[in-house]
Amino acid sequence: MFQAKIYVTLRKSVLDPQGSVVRKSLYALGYHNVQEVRIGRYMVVDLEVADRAEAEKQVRDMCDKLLVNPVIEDYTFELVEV
Amino acid sequence: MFQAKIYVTLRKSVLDPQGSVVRKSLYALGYHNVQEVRIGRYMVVDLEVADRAEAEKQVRDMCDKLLVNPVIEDYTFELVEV
Amino acid sequence: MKFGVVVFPGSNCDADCLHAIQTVTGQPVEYIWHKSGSVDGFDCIVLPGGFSYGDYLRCGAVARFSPVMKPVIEFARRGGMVMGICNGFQILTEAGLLPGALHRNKNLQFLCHDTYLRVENNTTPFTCRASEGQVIKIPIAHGEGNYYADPETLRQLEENKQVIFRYCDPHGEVTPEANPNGSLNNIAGICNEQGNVLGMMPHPERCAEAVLGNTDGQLIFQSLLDFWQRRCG
Amino acid sequence: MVMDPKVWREMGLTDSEYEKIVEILGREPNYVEVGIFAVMWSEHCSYKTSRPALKTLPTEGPAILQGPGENAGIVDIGDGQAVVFKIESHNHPSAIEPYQGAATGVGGILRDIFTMGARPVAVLDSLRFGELDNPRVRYLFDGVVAGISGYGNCIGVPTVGGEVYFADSYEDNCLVNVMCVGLIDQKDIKKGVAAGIGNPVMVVGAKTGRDGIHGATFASEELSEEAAERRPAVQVGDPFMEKLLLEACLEVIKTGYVVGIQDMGAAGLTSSSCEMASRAGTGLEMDLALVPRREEGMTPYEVMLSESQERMLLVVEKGTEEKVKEIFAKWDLDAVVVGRVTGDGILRIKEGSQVVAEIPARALTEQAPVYHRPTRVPAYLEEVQNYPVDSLNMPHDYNEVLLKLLASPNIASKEYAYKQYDYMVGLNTVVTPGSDAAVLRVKGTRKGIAMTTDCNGRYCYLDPKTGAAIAVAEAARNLVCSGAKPLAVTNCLNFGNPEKPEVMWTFWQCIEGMAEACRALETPVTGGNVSFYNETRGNAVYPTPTIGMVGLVEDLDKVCTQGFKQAGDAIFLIGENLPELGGSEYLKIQFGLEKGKPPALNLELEKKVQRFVLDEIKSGLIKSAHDCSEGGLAVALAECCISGGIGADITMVRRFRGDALLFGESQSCIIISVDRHKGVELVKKLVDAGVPYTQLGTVGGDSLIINVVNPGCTGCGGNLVNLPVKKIEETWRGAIACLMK
Ligand SMILES: Nc1ncnc2c1ncn2[C@@H]1O[C@H](COP(=O)(O)OP(=O)(O)O)[C@@H](O)[C@H]1O
Ligand SMILES: [Mg+2]
Repeated sequence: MFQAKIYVTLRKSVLDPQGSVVRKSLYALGYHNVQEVRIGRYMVVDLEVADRAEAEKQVRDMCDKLLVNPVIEDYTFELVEV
Repeated sequence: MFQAKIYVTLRKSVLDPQGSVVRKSLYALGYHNVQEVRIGRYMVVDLEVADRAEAEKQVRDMCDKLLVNPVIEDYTFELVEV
Repeated sequence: MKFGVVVFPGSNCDADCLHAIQTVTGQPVEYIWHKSGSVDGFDCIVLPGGFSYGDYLRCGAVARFSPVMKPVIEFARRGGMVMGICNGFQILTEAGLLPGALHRNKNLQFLCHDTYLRVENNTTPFTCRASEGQVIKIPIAHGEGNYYADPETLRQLEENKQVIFRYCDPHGEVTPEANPNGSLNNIAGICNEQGNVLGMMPHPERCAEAVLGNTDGQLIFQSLLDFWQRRCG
Repeated sequence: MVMDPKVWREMGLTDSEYEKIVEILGREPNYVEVGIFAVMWSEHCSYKTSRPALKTLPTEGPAILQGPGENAGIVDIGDGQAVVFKIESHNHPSAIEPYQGAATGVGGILRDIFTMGARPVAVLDSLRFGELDNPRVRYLFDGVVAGISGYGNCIGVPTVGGEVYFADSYEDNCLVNVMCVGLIDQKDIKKGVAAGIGNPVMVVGAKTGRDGIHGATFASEELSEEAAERRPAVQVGDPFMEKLLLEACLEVIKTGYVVGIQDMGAAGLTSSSCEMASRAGTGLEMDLALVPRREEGMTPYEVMLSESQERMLLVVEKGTEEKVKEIFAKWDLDAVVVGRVTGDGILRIKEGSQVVAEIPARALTEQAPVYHRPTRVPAYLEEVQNYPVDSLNMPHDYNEVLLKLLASPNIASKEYAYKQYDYMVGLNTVVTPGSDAAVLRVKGTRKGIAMTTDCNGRYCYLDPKTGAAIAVAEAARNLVCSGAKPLAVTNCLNFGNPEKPEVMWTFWQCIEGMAEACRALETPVTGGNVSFYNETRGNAVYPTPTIGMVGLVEDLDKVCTQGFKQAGDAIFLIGENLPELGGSEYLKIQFGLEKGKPPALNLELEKKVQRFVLDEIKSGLIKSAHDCSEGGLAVALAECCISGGIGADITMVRRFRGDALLFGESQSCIIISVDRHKGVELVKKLVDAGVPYTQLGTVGGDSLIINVVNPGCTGCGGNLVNLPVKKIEETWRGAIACLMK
């Protein structure tokens, strides 16, 4: 069995309203060193698959189809055997 | 300068309605191997701090104060020098 | 002319759309269940507002895989009239029937209030009863209506006159203050290249009866009927 | 085996309550049984402290179809239709996790309505927080509003009204009261009864997890650090699931297969099962192994006490199980038979073949203890009531005071909140938030239903009996101003620790005041909710008996709103403005005082004023109506101008202090406007009806101008207020958003 950890971020060119609100709040709380904040999604998917290559294929597939919207989002993922 | 990658997940016993809808949807799309899906947040914070220990302290602090809701969420983070 | 209103799990403006279409056009209108495999017999299909699948993951992302979307997409490709309102618009972008994406409102809050829209193109089935530049008042109610498309797509949209509605002030000026959610170019509604698929965030069905204090939304449903009956467009 | 006293004490049972359990069972209870007794006998579920007082409320009237005792009250609105409504608190969970606390509060009250077979058509939220200069308060306010918005908008029920007050006493204990209103054809009304021996019992909706175990007990103690430590896993709402559950339940109820239905609220499966059995005089046998679970390894104790949201318990006609399952399956929901109705009156819980609990159902409900707790007049009352309000200095600049009042968060526009609520979905909202009461049409008829929530906690603190009576009167007045006849009340009673005699005294006083006003105004109480222990480190919230009220508009063409309509219209004050500054927002803003005796309430006058205004709205004579509340006459006039987008020119005779005249909060006062040619007709009618009134001036211009003439004293009168409506509006509309930045 594999666990996929998927990191989805907004594309660079897309304004991130959540990130900029959080950055401002952090600043207001006194964290003046904060330069930028980007907020995305973190997904953990457990896959009952024996083979790493197969798991990788499936995860990529799911991301392209459903989990990620390529118009505004990018993603990376890691696979851990569990 | 450091970049913090923060992974926020719902605590174990807390209901994750998003995750279960996504799991069902993946199943309907033919991914019958998917066991569980949990959905959280992924945040990237750029910090203009010279010292790793200091960066670590600040990030932990921000998470406890603002970025994470300890009542229902857990977090981990990584620091990369950039 | 027969209208169909698709019911996804979590749709909540389905009954409202049905009611408004019935009241304004007097034409037959039926619900189409999301598990339905066909849309035969319908002349115009409405994807209503609401929170299909709770808006979980991304608004419209899960709904676009509903069985009914296959025939809806075919219907659209054949030139059938399809209109997505609010969540319906989000589903249309996720399904690729319309370009771009809708993400979180700039201020991160759900917003429910009247907005003014300028009709930018009155040659579509959805706007043929309007005059170009006409200002109408239609309410919004959404948390993710912030329209985004990459610069090239945006340029094409503008060039092809696919931007149908823009947020404006009561006098028709397109200003940053009139933009409730941060949409690029104040975009409130767009259509596809052929002009038969419309997506809009504001809710015309909510202002189509005098008792609700505003009838500007009638314009869109009347346009559809008149276009169908070749009385305009 | 004898149980360690620590076990029941930690669950919130007293030693004598434990003895009573042993007596009822005739044996020592086991762990599961103690847990079941503990939640059912908690204050939250048993009303053990409040019941004696609640019994004194009027509950009957010609329009009442269902009074207290069911999941919600029901009133007749004619044509075989009825309105189902109820209010509930979610204070404790919201103080811990504002978003989810408020969201699940909405979810819970919606289920109370559709469990009766009604389609929810509106939500109202009545909120109380500390002062907005505190960042934690801003966090709570934002979170609560977002939670209500997140849940209500998603499920597609409009949030059409409510109220928000800010006062220090709510700093550690915010109040989140949510009311839901539903519509039903009377023939479809369902009740929470487990009738028909042998009928199957089904669990439907979400799977059961370890959420909120002992939530009811948690809601029955003070918020302390230890309590926060022991807090149950926070319930997360799933509005999408609830939407499916709503549609599926309404569909299944239409079939006639359902015998009884109840939502699983506080104390989950425990309360729903024993209450349904107890109401029907039956028993229930359930096998917990059959209950669908979200987590592995849950014990029977956990399954019984779980407060997982979005679940219902159904009793259906024998033989219809499969058809019921089919309908739920259509909506992608689980529906599982977990047991059956029995004739022995026993709640028998099994795990597989093993019996894990066996308790007479009535022992958990009707046999719950009742406490007549001691009362004592609080010491602070005399001091605050006798404060020499009349010796305070009068202001120099009335313009400045009026603007300050309009910017006070208690008076300023609440659109920061309601802009985040979808108040239009459903296509029924005829009067949207921002007027006195919300009005919804009833499709297919000429009728409308009006609704409001009201309570000024400060008045209740200064004089609990009068304060509670005013809450009822104001709610009714708000309905009348919108053209509706008040029908019935639901209430949410938010108080501190009732084990303190002072709190108990204010509780009784509030009930007395409420009962009196409900009798006088003929608006019986159909149910409600009591929330005690809103208290931290000895600081209790202001006594806050929130009133939710519904009314009927016979003809939607005759709906009235508060905004002035047309230049030249004549403005009148109906009722009597008296020198009453006690408890006013003015005292708080200008002097930092929450003192004095609140305004008096004369119920005879109130009735007369309301009857007159309602009649003349119906006759078409009155074009706008707005009652005076916080901020008094001047603020009410300003609001009429803002809503109407037009100014007014007012001249009054000064019979007492100018600040009391403009900012005092006398009750039973309604500002109306009529066509300029109809003034004479109006006055004649007022005189005939013996209703006191004052002619105030004329609608018009773009400023609010208030002049005062002083007959006995040359040079004392003059212009007190002269402000552009635009300025007034900016101040009023932007105040809260500005504080939230
Ligand atoms: N939390 C809220 N949610 C929705 N509407 C609200 C809320 N708070 C206030 N409102 C609306 O704002 C208007 C004014 O409220 P309030 O000041 O309590 O009026 P009143 O003094 O007449 O009772 C009403 O229409 C009310 O429903
Ligand atoms: Mg009020």
